[in-house]
Amino acid sequence: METPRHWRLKKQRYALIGEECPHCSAKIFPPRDVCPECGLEAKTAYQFSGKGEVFSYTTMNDAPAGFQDHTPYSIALVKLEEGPIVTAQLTDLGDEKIRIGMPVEMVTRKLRNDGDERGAILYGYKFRPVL
Amino acid sequence: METPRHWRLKKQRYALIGEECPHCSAKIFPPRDVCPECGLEAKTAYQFSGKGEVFSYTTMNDAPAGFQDHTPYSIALVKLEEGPIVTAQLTDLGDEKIRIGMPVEMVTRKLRNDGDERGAILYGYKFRPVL
Amino acid sequence: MTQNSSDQNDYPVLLGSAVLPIGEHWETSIRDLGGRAIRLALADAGNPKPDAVYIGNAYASVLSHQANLGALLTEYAGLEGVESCTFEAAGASGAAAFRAACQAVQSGMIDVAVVLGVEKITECEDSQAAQIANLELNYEFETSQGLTTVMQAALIAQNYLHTYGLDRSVFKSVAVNSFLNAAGNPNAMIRSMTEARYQAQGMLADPLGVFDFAMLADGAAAIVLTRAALVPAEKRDGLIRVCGSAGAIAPLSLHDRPDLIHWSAAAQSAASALRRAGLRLANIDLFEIWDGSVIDAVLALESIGVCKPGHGWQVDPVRLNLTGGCLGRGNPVGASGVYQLAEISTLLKKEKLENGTPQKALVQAIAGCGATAITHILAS
Amino acid sequence: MTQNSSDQNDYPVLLGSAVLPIGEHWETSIRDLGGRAIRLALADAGNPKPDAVYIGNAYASVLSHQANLGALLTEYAGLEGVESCTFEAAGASGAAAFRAACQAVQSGMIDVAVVLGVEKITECEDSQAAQIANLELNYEFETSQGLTTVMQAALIAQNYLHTYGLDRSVFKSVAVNSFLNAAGNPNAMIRSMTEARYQAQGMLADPLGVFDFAMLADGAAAIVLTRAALVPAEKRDGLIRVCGSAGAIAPLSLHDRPDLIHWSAAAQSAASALRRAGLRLANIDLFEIWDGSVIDAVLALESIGVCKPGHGWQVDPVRLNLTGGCLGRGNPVGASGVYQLAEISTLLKKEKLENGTPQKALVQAIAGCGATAITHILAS
Ligand SMILES: [Zn+2]
Ligand SMILES: [Zn+2]
Repeated sequence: METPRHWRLKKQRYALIGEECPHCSAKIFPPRDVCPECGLEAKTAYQFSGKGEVFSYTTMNDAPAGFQDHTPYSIALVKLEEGPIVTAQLTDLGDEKIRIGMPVEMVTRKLRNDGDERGAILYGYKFRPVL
Repeated sequence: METPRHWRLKKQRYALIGEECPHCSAKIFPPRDVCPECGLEAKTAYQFSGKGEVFSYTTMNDAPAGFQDHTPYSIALVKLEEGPIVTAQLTDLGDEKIRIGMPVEMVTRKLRNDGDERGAILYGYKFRPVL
Repeated sequence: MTQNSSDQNDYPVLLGSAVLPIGEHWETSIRDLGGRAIRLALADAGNPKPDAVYIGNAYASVLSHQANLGALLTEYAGLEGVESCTFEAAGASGAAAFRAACQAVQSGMIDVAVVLGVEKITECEDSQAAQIANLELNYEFETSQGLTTVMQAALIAQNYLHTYGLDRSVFKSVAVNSFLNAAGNPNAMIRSMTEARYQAQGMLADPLGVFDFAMLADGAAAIVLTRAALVPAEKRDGLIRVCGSAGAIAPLSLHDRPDLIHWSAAAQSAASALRRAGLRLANIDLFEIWDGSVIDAVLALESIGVCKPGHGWQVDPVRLNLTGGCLGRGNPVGASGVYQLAEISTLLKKEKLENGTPQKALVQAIAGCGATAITHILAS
Repeated sequence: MTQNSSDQNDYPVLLGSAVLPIGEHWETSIRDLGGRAIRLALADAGNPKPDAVYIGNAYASVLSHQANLGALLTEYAGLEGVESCTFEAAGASGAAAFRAACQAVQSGMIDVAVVLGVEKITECEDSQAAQIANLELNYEFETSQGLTTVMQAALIAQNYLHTYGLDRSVFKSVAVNSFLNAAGNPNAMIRSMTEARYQAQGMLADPLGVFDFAMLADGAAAIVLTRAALVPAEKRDGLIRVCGSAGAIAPLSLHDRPDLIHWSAAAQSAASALRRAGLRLANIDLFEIWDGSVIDAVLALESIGVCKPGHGWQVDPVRLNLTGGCLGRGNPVGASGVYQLAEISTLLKKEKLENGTPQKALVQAIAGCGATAITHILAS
C-alpha cells in the first residue's frame, strides 16, 4: 500500500474538498496551485456540495486489477453544480439506465483494493442517482 | 512471475550458454546479435566451461527484495577462462575470504524469489571457490 | 518558430529506415528488438556514422524493469560513444524522439541521428500488459477511480455521439479503412480483418467494441536522419525531407478539458507544422492519423480540419492510413510514431519512383486521447 | 559537430531558473513539485512565453504510476498548448533534457524552452524506493543476479583500490568536500555532515560506506533558455550562456566494459563539449561533477583529465562541487542534472556581479556508473 500518497489525498477523496479561487471565485477540483480560470494562485479550501449530473459515461465489462469485485462497472464524468467535472464511478444504480444529464450525488464507498495485491482497501467518492 | 522472460533466458542462466563468433572466434556472454570484438553477426551457441577467476567483488549487508534469504551476500565480476566477464553471486564460501584472482567455478543454485512477491523461485548460475 | 527552414539547406532528410514485424516477439528481448532495428536502418542508409540515437519508448521501466535504454540498446547495436537517451510521451514517444532528432540535425550540433521506437509488451503476464496503458491517465484522479484508457476513449465517444445525434455505426468506416489497408502491409499484425468480422464484434466499453481499439504488441522501427546540406546535391532529390514539425499538449485528464471532442493539441500541432512548412491542408496528399482507438482518428481528422465537426467518420475522399494505421498495424505504443513515419516515407519514395510525382504527407501521433499531439510533414 | 556556435548569436542563454529544496516532500505530489518549479523559473526569467517544456524524470512511471508527464505537468503549470515530453537517461535525465533544449533553441525551431527536472521518491514505501535505482542496471544479467547500484559502485571501487594499491580512506576528501560545501546551500538536504561523522560511517558494500552514496530524495528544478539572438544586445552580457554541450554512452553493464576505471563516456562528452566551446580544460574555473557515489566523482575527475589516473581523490587544487554535489545536495535522480546547471549558473552570476570576473564551469551528469555522461560548459 502506498501510504504516503493515500494519506495526502484523503481529504479530497473522502469529502470532495477542492479549492475556491480567491481572485475570480472559480471552484476548482481536483485542487491545483493555479486557478485554471484566471491563472492566479488558488489555495482556499472549498467543500463541494456533491451534487451534479452525468456529463458522459461508459460501462466496462473487463475490469482492471483491483476492480474485479465491481464488474461490470460504470464510470462517469460528473459535472458538479459548482462547475468542475469529476471522474468517478457510478453506484447504487439498481435497474436505472444511465443517461447524459441524469442528476447524481456523491457518496463514500469502497473504491478498490490497492492493485499492488497487498490487500489494502481504498475508500473515496462515487456518485449515485438522486432518489 | 514473468514467465515469458524466464523461459527465454533459461538456457543462458542454467547452463552458461553464450555464443562463439564465427568470424573472429571471440567467445561472447551474455549472448548478443553482434560480436563486440569484430562487429559482425554472432549466432553460434557456445557452452562455457564455467571456470574463471574473481575480477572484482563486494559484499552487501542490505539486500534487495527477493534476496533477503542470502544476506549478507557477495557478488563478483567473474572473468571466465574463455574471456568474457560475468556478473554473479559467490556461494559456498565457508570461511574463505574472497580475493581478486581467486579461482572459481560455476554451479546452479536458487537465485532469488521473483521480487514480485508472487513466490516464484528462480534458479541460475552462481560461482564457488575451486576446491 | 520564425525560421522558414525550407529556404535553407538545413532541413532534415531521411537517409534510411527499417521496421520489424509487429506482433508477439516472445523469444526476443527489448535489447535484440532495438539493436536490430538500429542496425537495419543504418544499413538501409548506407552505414553512415551516427552521432546520436534518440529512443521512443513508453513502458520499459515498468514491463522490463529497465531504464537507461540509451546506454543499453545503443551500445548493444555497436554504437559505443555516441549520445543517446529515451523520450516518453506515451503514444507520441516515437514522434517526440523524431522531432528532437530533426531539431538536433537542424541545429548543427548533430550531423547524423538515429531515431529508434521500441516497445516490448510481451515481457510479462497478460494481466500486467492490460493495465500498462493506464499509466498515461492521471493516476491520482482517474486511474485510482477505476478509469482505463479504454473507458476514457468510450467517455469521449459517448459525448461525441450524443452531441451530434449519431449512433456507433458511424465508426465503422474509419476502422475498416485501416484494417483493409493493413492487408497490404507485410509488417502489420491484423491483416485479415473483414468488414463482416468488424461488424460482429463484441462491445468492450459502450459505445466502443473490441475492434475499435488497436492491440498492444511488440515492435521496433528506426529512421536515420541528417540535414540536406550534408548530402551531395545530386542525391538530395531522391530523399524524403521533413518540411514541418510541431508538438502541443492539452490537459491530460478529461475532467480538466473544456471540450471533449475538439482536440486542441491535434489542431495546434498540425497548424504549426503546416505553417513551418509553408503549406496549407489542401497541399497534403496523404494523411497518417493516429487510431489507437477509432475515436482518436475521428477527432484528429476534425481537429486538424480534414473533416468538419461531426463528420470525422466520413473518410472516403481522403488517402488515409494507407499503412493500416495503429488499428491494422498493431500498436507498439512508444514505437508507433516511428512506424508511422518510416512506413509513410517508404510509401512516398515508392510512389515517386513509380509515378515521378512528388507528394506531401501529414503524419500525426496522439497520446492520451488528445493530451499530446506531434505532427510532421514529409515531402518526396 | 562542425559548427562553432560561439561565432554566432544562436548560442543558448539562460533567462532564469528555480530550485525547490531537496528532501522528503510527503505532502506534495509530483504535479505540484513540477508545476511550481516551472512557474518559479518562468517568473525568475521575467515571464516569457515558452514554446516547449522538456522534462527530465527517471521514476514516475514506476513510483507514481504516471506516464506522459509532458501533458500532466505542463498543463498543470498553466502552459496548455506548448509542446512537452519526458527525457530519461537515469541520473543524466535532467542533463539530457537541458541538452535537447539547447539544440531546440539553437535550431531556430523553438524560441523559449523550459527545462524541468523532477523526481518524486517518497510516493511509496521505503522498500520500493530502495530498489528503484536498480532500474538502471541490466535487468536480465545484473539485477536478476542480485546486483544493485550500490554494489555496482562497490565493484568498481574495489577494482580501483586494487589497481592502484590504495585503501578506502582515499575517498574521504571527495566526499567531505561535497558535504562541507552543502552547508552553504540552503536547498541542499545534508547540511550538517562533519568529517568526524563521515569517518565514523558504517560499511554498506565493501569498500564503500553509507555516506559514500548520495541519498535519493524528492526535488524539482527548472531553467528557462533562449538563444542569444533573441535577447537585446545590452542585456546579453548579464546572462549565463551555454558554450558547449555533448553526451556519450558506454556499455551499461560492468561485465561488458573492457576497463572498469576509465570512463569513456565521461571522457568523450567532456572533450566534445570543450571542443565545441573552443576551450581547453585549463580554461575551466569551476567543476560540478557527479557524485551519486564517491567513486563516480573520482573516476569522472580522472576521465575528464582534471586528475591523473589513480589520483582522482586528490581534489584540493580544484574548485569542485561548490553546490554540495549530489552527496550534499541529496539526489533527486532525474532532476539532479537540472539542479547542477541551475545552481552553478546562479553561482557564476553572483560571482560575476561581485567581482566582475567572467568564469567558465564544466558541469557533468553521469548515469549508471559511467554508462551515460552529458557535459555542459557554462560561461558568465
Ligand atoms: Zn481564478
Ligand atoms: Zn567476432
